[in-house]
Amino acid sequence: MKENPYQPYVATIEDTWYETVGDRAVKTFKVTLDDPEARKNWSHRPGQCAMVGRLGIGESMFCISCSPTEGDFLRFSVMRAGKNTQGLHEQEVGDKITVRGPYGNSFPLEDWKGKHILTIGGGIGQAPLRPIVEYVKANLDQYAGLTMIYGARTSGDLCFRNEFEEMMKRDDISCHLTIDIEEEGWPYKVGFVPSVLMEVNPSPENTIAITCGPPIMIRFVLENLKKLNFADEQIYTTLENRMKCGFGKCGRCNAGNLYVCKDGPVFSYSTLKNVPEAFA
Amino acid sequence: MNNKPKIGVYVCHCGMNIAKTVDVEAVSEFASRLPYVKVARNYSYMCSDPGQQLIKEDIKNEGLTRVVVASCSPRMHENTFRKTLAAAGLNPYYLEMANIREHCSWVHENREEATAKAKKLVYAAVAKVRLLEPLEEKEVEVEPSALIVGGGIAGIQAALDIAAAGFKVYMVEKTPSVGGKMSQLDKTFPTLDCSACILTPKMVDVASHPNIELMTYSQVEDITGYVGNFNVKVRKKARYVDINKCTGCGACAQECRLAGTIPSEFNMGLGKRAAIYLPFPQAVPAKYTIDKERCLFLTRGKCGKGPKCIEACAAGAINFEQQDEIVEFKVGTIIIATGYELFDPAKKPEYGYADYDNVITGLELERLVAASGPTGGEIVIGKGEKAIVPKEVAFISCVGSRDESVGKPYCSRVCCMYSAKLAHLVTEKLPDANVRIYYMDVRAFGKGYEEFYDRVRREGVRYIRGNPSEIFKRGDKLVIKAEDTLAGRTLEDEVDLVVLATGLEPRQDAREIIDILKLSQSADGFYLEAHPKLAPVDTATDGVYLAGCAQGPKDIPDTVAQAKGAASSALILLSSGKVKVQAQISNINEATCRGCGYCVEICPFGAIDLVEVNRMGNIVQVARVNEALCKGCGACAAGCFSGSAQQKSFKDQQILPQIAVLGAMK
Amino acid sequence: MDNMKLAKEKVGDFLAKLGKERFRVPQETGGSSRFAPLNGESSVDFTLSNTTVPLKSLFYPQTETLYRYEVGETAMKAPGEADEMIIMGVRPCDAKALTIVDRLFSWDPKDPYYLGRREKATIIGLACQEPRVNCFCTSLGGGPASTEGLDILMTDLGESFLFQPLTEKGEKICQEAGDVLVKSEDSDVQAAEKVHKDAASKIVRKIDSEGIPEKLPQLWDSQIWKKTSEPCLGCGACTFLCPTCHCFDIQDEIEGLEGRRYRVWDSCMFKEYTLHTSGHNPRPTRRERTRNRINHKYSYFVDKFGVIACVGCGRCINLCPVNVDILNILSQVKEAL
Amino acid sequence: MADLEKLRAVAKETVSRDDVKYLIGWRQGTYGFRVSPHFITEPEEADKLIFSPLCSNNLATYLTLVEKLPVPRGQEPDTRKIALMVKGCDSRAVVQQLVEQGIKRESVIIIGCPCQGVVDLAKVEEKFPAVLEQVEARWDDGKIVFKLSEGEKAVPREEVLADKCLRCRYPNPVTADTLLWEKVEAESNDEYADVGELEGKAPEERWSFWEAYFSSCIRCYSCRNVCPMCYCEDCILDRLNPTWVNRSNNISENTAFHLARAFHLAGRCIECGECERVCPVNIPLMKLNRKLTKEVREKFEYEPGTDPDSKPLQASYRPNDQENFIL
Amino acid sequence: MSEQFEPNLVAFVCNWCTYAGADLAGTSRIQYPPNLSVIRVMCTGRINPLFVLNALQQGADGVLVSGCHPGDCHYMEGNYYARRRFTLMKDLLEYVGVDPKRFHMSWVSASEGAKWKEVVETTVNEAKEVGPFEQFQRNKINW
Ligand SMILES: Cc1cc2nc3c(=O)[nH]c(=O)nc-3n(C[C@H](O)[C@H](O)[C@H](O)COP(=O)(O)OP(=O)(O)OC[C@H]3O[C@@H](n4cnc5c(N)ncnc54)[C@H](O)[C@@H]3O)c2cc1C
Ligand SMILES: Cc1cc2nc3c(=O)[nH]c(=O)nc-3n(C[C@H](O)[C@H](O)[C@H](O)COP(=O)(O)OP(=O)(O)OC[C@H]3O[C@@H](n4cnc5c(N)ncnc54)[C@H](O)[C@@H]3O)c2cc1C
Ligand code: SF4
Ligand code: SF4
Ligand code: SF4
Ligand code: SF4
Ligand code: SF4
Ligand code: SF4
Repeated sequence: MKENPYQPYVATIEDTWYETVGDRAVKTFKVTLDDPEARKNWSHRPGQCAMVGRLGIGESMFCISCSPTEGDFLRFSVMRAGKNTQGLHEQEVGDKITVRGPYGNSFPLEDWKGKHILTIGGGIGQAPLRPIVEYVKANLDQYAGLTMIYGARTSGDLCFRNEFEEMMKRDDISCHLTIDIEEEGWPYKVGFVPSVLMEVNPSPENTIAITCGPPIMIRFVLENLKKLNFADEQIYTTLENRMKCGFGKCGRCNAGNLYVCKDGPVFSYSTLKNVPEAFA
Repeated sequence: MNNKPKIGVYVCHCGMNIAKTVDVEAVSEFASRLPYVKVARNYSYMCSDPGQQLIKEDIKNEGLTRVVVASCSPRMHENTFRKTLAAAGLNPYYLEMANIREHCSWVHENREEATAKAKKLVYAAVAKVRLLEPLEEKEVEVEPSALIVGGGIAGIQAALDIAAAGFKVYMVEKTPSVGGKMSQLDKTFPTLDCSACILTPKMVDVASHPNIELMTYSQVEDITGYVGNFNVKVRKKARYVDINKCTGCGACAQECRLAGTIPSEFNMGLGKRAAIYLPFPQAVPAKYTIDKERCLFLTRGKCGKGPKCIEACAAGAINFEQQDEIVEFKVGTIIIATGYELFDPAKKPEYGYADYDNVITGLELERLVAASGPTGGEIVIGKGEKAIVPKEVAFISCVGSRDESVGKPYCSRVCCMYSAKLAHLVTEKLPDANVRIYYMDVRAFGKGYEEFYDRVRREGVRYIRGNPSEIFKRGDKLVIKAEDTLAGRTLEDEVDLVVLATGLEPRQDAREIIDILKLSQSADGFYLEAHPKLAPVDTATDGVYLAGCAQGPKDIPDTVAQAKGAASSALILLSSGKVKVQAQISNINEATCRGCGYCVEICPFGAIDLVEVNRMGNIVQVARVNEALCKGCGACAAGCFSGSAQQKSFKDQQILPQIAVLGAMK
Repeated sequence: MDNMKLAKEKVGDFLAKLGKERFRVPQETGGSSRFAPLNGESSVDFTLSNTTVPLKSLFYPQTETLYRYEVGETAMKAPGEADEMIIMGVRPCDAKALTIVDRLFSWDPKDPYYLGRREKATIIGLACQEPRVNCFCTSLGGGPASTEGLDILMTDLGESFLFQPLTEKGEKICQEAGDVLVKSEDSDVQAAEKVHKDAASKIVRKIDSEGIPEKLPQLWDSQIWKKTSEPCLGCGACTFLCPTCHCFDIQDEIEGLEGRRYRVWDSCMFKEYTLHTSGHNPRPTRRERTRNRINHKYSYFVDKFGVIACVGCGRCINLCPVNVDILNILSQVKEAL
Repeated sequence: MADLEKLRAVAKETVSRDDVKYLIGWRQGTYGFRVSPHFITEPEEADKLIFSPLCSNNLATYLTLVEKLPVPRGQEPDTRKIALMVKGCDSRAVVQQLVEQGIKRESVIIIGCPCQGVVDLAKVEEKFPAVLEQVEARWDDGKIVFKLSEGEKAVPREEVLADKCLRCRYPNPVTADTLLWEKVEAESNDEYADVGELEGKAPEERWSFWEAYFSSCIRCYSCRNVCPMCYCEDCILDRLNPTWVNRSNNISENTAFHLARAFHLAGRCIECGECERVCPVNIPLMKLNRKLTKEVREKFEYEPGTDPDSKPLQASYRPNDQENFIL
Repeated sequence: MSEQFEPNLVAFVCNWCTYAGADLAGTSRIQYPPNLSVIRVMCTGRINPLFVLNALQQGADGVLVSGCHPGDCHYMEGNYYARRRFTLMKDLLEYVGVDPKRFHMSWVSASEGAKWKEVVETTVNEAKEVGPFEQFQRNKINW
C-alpha cells in the first residue's frame, strides 16, 4: 500500500464489456496498474475490495471480482447506480482510472482447504463470490468440491453468464443458474435463489456456504441454510455498507462495533448474528 | 447504455460568412482536443448535401454518437441537421448547434476575438451534447369528433361547419334552447335583417343534422385527456319532461298554477311565464322544461291536489322522477363558444337603473321592439293605466365599457351600433319621438356601419357628445344631467325613457370552463387566445379553440367569421387524423418530487397533475406530466425547488456544464 | 523544566518573539469563534470560553484537499507539508479530544494529513476558570486543568499567566521565548492550583460513565432511542462541532482545468450518510442515527480504542436546537436495567 | 391566558382518539431555559406539556420531517392524523404547507395557542448565565417572569423576547381546529428596520457583513432541516448529480448555499425565525430571509402562510407585476 | 496597465424572442462586443434563477437574462414567472453586496436586433465598470 493511503494508483483499462444491460447495467473492467513497481507489489486475496474512481468524478468501493490466480490484472464488475458508477461506465479500453487498495479481510480459503465450497449469489452479489470460484477452480484438487447457485431477476440481469455456461459443461463442478420468472428459451432453473437452494439440497457435511446478494435474499438464504442444518460457523457472507475511505477513518461503514472495511467485508455468520445492525 | 460518447464537431465556413471573421481551422483544431471529441472538421457549407454527407459518413465510419454543428443559428438549420442524424441512424436529438455566424462572425469584426468566442461556443456545445439523451417523436391518433360548448350563433355556426365536413359533433348548451343572445335580438345592424329569420333555420339545422348530437339544458362536468383524445363528461340536467315524448304543444304551461307569474329570462323579465316553459316560441328543441327552482311540486312537494301539468299533458311527457344524467364520450377537439353576459347597470347607480322603471337596457328594448316580445312590438313603459308611450327617448352609450371606474377599460364593440340600430327602430315605431344618443365617440368600423350611422343621424337622431353624470326624477320625467363637450355647456335634459347601452362582459360562470380546461383569461376576463394576431382562435391548450364573444366582445359577422375559423382549425386536426407530440418536453422524477404542486400551478398548459403513488408502501403525492399536453417551455423545471421537474434536452445537468465552460473560458 | 510566568502586558511580546505567523488563537468571526491565525495587529482575547468550532478544525479542517490534478491528466499532487503551529488558549477538553482522535488517525494505515499537522503543532492550553453549565469533563477523566494533550498548561493568575511546560515541545517554546517569560514562584503554582480546584468545583453536570460501554449494546431495542430522537432534526450541529467526531466524505471537484479530490466533514446524523445506492438505508430514521451516535462514542470506540470518544465539553448539548441532551440520554442508559 | 390545564385536557382528549397517531407539543427541557418538542401517544404524557414564553420551537417542521419507513407488503400505511400545537407563526407554516399541498388539511389536527411572544435564549442566558436547574416562565402583563431557584424574576418583555416576536403581526393562529384561549392583540406593524439598516450601507459593507457570516457557516444544515418549508426529500443543495453546490466548505459554496436557500424560501418563509435560532454559529439568517419577505410584501403584496386559498408566490404572477429593473 | 479588463458574461435567452432578436442583429450585421455568450433555452420560464448564482460561481463577471416582452411569450406565461423570479434574485444579490451592474434582465423581441446590441453593450460596459467578479467565484478559492 502507498505511504499516503488516500493516493490511488493509476490504472489502464485493458478490456471491458457489459455483463448486463438496462438502467442498472453491469460493466466489467479488466485493468492493470500503470506503475510496474506497484503491479509487482500489489497482492489481493479473494473477498477484498478496492476503491476505484475517475479523477474529476469520484471514487467508489468495489470488490475485486477476480482471483489472483487468474493473472496480473484486476477485475471489477460495476453496476450503474449513480454518479461515480455512471462515470466509470463511460470509460473504455485505454482509459485511465484510479485504484487504491486492496482493502478488508478476505475469505479464509486456506482454512477451507479440504472442504466442499458452496456459493450462493444473487445479482451483482456474485461479484465478490467470483474470486472464490476462480480460486477454488484453479486449486480444485485441494477442495472437496464446488457447488454454485446463482440467480438474478431475469436472464438479462445475470452476470458472468458465459463463464457459468462453460462451467456447467464440466462434471467436476456443480452449477445452478436460476431466474425469478419464467422466460421463453431459458434452459435452466426458474425460481428464487433461496428455494433453488432447497431444491439443490446441499449437505452441510464438511461444507462452507458463502452467500452474497440483496439483503432480502440473504435473509432467506440464511434461514434456509439453517433448515439444511448448516452451523453458523459454516456460513459466510460479505457486507457492503457504504464506504468512503476504505481503511477505518471515514466512519460510516460500521455495523455495530464492526468496521466493515477493516473487520470485513467477509464475516462468518457466527460473528454477524450478534451484530444487530448487520442485517438492518 | 452510457458508453463513452463519441462526438463529431463540424465547423462551417458558410462560404466566407463565417470563415472571413472566424479562423475555422483553429476552431476545429481546438475542438479536436476537447474531451470526448472523436473527429472535428471544417467545411465550406455544412448544410449542403456534401456537408451533410460528411456527417453521415463519420457517424457510420467513426461510430459517432453525438454531433455538434458550429454554423448558423439553430433556428435556421436545427431541423436540417436533425434529419441528417436521423438519416444516419442516430437519434436526431443527439445534436447541438453552436451559433458562430449570427452570434459571432456577423456581429464581431476582430478575427482574434471572434475566433476565441467561437471556440467558447463550440466548447459549450460539446459540454452539453455529451449529456443529451435520445428523444422520441410521438404521434397520437385523433378521435374524429368535436365538442362544442355553447349554442349561440358562434357554436351553431361551428357545429354546422364541422358536421358538414362529415365529423361527429357534440353540442352542449346550458339553457333549454340553443340560440344564445342573438335569438333575443329583433333586427340586426347594419342590414336590419330580422334576427329570428336568419337564425332560426340554423337552430333547426343543428337539431336535425345527423352528425350533431345536441344536448341542451346540459353542462360540461369534466374534461380530461389531451389533443386528439379528450374524455368529456356532460351532465344533462333533469328537465322533468321526457323530450322524446313532449310535442311542444304547451298545454302544460297553460294549466300551470304559476302560469304568467314568473319573469321570463328570454324577455328580460318584461314578460311572464309558467314554471313549465318554453323559453321562446322558436326555441330549439321545442321541448318544455320545468323550472325546478320555482315549480311548486318540486320545491314544496305539493302542487294543489296534484300537478296540473301532468293532467294537461296528453303525451304523458312529464316525469317528476327524472334525474340528472351523466353522459361520457370522447372527442378529438373542442370549441368553446360560451358567449358573454351584459354589464349590470346597477353598478353605476348614478343612472338610476335600479330605481326607475323607465331606465332600461338595450337588450330590454330589443325585446320591447320585437314583434314576438312581451308587448307585441309596442314600445310602452309601465303597465295598464300608467303605461305611457315615450316621446323623449335618450340612449346612453358606453355603460360598462371603456370605464376604468367599474373595471371595464375595454370597448364592447357593439353598443354604438346597437344603439344606432335601436334608435332607428324607435324612430321607425314612434315617428314623433325625439331620440338622442349621449356618446363618447362613435365607433362604426365595420362594413356598412359608418353608412348606417349616417343614415340614423339623417333620420333625426341627435348625437350629444358627453357622458351624463346623473339621472334623477323630476315629476313624471327623468332628468339627465350631462355636459355637452362639443358645445361646451352643461345641460339638463328631460326625457321619458332612458336606454342604457350596456357593455359586454365575461360570463360569471367563466371559471367553470377555466377550471376544467385550464384556459387562461386575458386582463378583461375573456378567454385568452394563443396569440392575438397569429393564433386568434387557438388557446394554449392544443386542440381547444375559441369562437364568438367568449374570446372577447364582437358583433355577429365577426362571431360567425371566428366560428368558421375555429371550425376550420378543428377540421385540420380532425381530417389529418394524427397529431405530433413535442419531444423536448418535461418529465418528473417521482422519486424526488415533494408533491408541492408548484409545477401544476405554473404550467401554462395544464399539463401536470398531482397523483398519488405508492412509495415503498406509503402513499405519497407526486406530480406527473401529461406528455401530450406539455409543450416544452420548461417553466416547471425552473420553478421546481427539488429539481424533480426537468425539461428534456434542457435539463439542469445539461445546462450546468454549459455554464461551467462559458464561465471558465475567459 | 521550571514553571514560568507571562505577564499579561507581555503577551504581545511573546507572540512577536516566537513569530506571529506561527500562532493560532481563538477568534470571533461572524457570530462564532474558532482557532485561526492571528490577524494583523489584533491581540488575543483569552476570555472567550470554549470556541464554537473545536480545535479539531486546525488538524482536520472541514474541507481538506487530498490531492490535485489537471483535468485529463493522471498526475496527482498532494499538498505540501504542514505549517508549524503554536496554538494558544486551548481548553483542556479540546486538547484531550485530540488525543482521542489521534488513536483513530494513527490506526493502521496512518493518516498523513492529520498526523503531519499534529507533529508540527505545539499546544498551549488555558485552564478553564468559568466552566459552562453543560461542561462535564470531570466525569470523563478530564478537568478544567487537565493536561492530557497539552504541551504547556497556562493558568490565568490575574496579572499574569502561569506557564507549566509539560512536554519537550512545550519546553522548547518556553526556551525560545527567552526573557519574555520569567520564572514563577511557588506561590504562583499554589494560586494556580486554587484556580484549578475552584473551577473543578463549579462543574455541576455529571455522569458516571462506569458500565455504559458494556450496557449500551444490551439496550439496542430500547425505547430510549425512539423517545430521545423524536425531536432530533437530523442536522450536523452536534457532530460537526464535537471535538471528537471525525467522520468524513470524499468528493471530487473541478474548477476550470484543475480538479481536486478532497475530504469534507460528514455527519452520522445525516440520512444520506449510510444510504446505499439501492435506496436501502441501514439507518433509516433519526432513531437509528441517534443510537449510532451514542453507541459510537460510548461503546464502539471504546471497543476499538479503549477510550470513550467524548470529553464532556458539552457542545452538543449547548448547540442542539431541540434539546437532545447526551447527558440525559446517558442517564437514561444508566437507569435502564 | 396559557391555561395549562385546558391545554393538557385538550391534549389528553386528542391523543385518546383512535384516529390520532400522536400529538406534538412542548415540554420543559433537560436544563435551564431549554424546551424540547414533546411527542405524546399516551394521555398521561400530556401532563408534561407546557406552553410558556420559552416555547420557541416551530413544531410544524415535524409534519414534514417524518421519515417514512417502508411499509411491509400486506400491511397498510398508518394514515392516522397528527395533532400539533401551534403559535401564530407556527400556524402560518402549516397554512403555507397547505398552500403548497405539502400536507393535507384533514391529516392534521391543529391546536392553536395564541401567543404573547417567546424569548430569545441568547438574551435570556446573558441575563441569567449558567442556570442549570429547569426554569419555568410565564407572561405577566408586559413582563416575562422566570421562576429561578433564588425566586421569581420579572423582566420587561422587550428585553428578552425574540426579535420576531417584538414585531409579530400574527400572534394568533391563522388556522386552528381548537383555539385554547382568547386571542391576543398583535403588534401594530413591521417596518423591516433591520433590513433597511443593512440596505442603507454601501455594497462593500454589505458584502463584508455577509462574507464574515457565510464563511463561518459549517453547513450543518440545521437551518434547512428545522425549516418547516424545506421539506424536499432530496434537497438540491446537497445533491451531487447534478451538483449545484459542492460539498466543500468555502466562501463560494457557502454563499451559493445561502443564496439558493434564501431564494427557495422567497414567498414561502413565514418568519418563524427557527433557522436563525438553531444556527450553531449564529448567522443572522433572518436578515437574509426578511429581505425577501419584505420585497415580496412590497412588490407582490403577498404574505405567505396567511391565506390557505392563495396561490404560491413563485407559482403565480400578475400580468402587471412591476418590472422597472428590466432593460 | 494597458490591458483593459474584458469581462466574461453569460446570457440566458429564450428561443423565440431574444435568441431570434440576436439572430436578427446578426443578419443585420449589427456589431457589438464579443464578451457575452448566449445559452439558449426555449423560454425565460426555464431559466432557473440559481443559474445566475452558478454562473457567478463558475467565472462569469456578469449575467444577462432576456426574453419576450410581457404578453409576447410563445408559451404565454413563461416570462411572467421569470420576471417574478428574477425580481427576487436581483434583490437578493444586491442585498448581499453583489453589484447590481452584474445582473441584468431585458425584454428583446425577435424584431429588436438593435435593442439586443444596446442590451449587450450596457451589460458589457457595466461589467467593465465594476471589474472582475471576485466575491464568490470558485477559482478565487485557495484549494
Ligand atoms: C465493500 C463494497 C463492495 C462493493 N462491491 C461492488 C461491486 O463489486 N460492484 C458494484 O457494482 N457495486 C459494488 N459496491 C457498491 C458501490 O460502491 C456503489 O454502487 C457505488 O458507490 C455507487 O456510487 P455512485 O456514485 O454511482 O452512486 P451515488 O449514489 O450517485 O453516489 C454518488 C456519490 O455521492 C456519494 N454520496 C451521495 N450522497 C451522499 C451523502 N449524503 N453523503 C456522502 N456521500 C454521498 C456517494 O457515496 C458517491 O460517492 C460495493 C460497495 C461496498 C461498500
Ligand atoms: C343589445 C344587443 C344588441 C345586439 N345587436 C347586434 C346586432 O344588431 N348585430 C350584431 O352583429 N350583433 C349584435 N349584438 C352582438 C351579438 O349579440 C353577439 O355578437 C352574438 O350574440 C355573439 O354570439 P355568441 O355565440 O358568441 O354568444 P352567445 O349569444 O352569448 O351564446 C352563447 C351560448 O352559450 C351558452 N353557454 C354559455 N356558457 C355555457 C356553458 N358553460 N355550457 C354550455 N353552454 C353555455 C349560452 O347559454 C348561450 O346560448 C348585440 C348585442 C347586444 C347586447
Ligand atoms: S414543483 Fe417539483 S417538487 Fe413540486 S410537485 Fe412539481 S415536480 Fe414535484
Ligand atoms: S441531536 Fe440535535 S444537533 Fe444533533 S442532529 Fe439532532 S437536532 Fe441536530
Ligand atoms: S459528544 Fe458532546 S460533550 Fe462529548 S465531546 Fe462531543 S460535543 Fe463534547
Ligand atoms: S445552521 Fe448555520 S452553520 Fe448550519 S448550515 Fe445553517 S447557516 Fe450554516
Ligand atoms: S426560512 Fe427560517 S424563518 Fe423562514 S420559515 Fe424557514 S425556518 Fe422559518
Ligand atoms: S433549500 Fe430548496 S431544495 Fe433544499 S430543502 Fe429547501 S426548498 Fe428544498
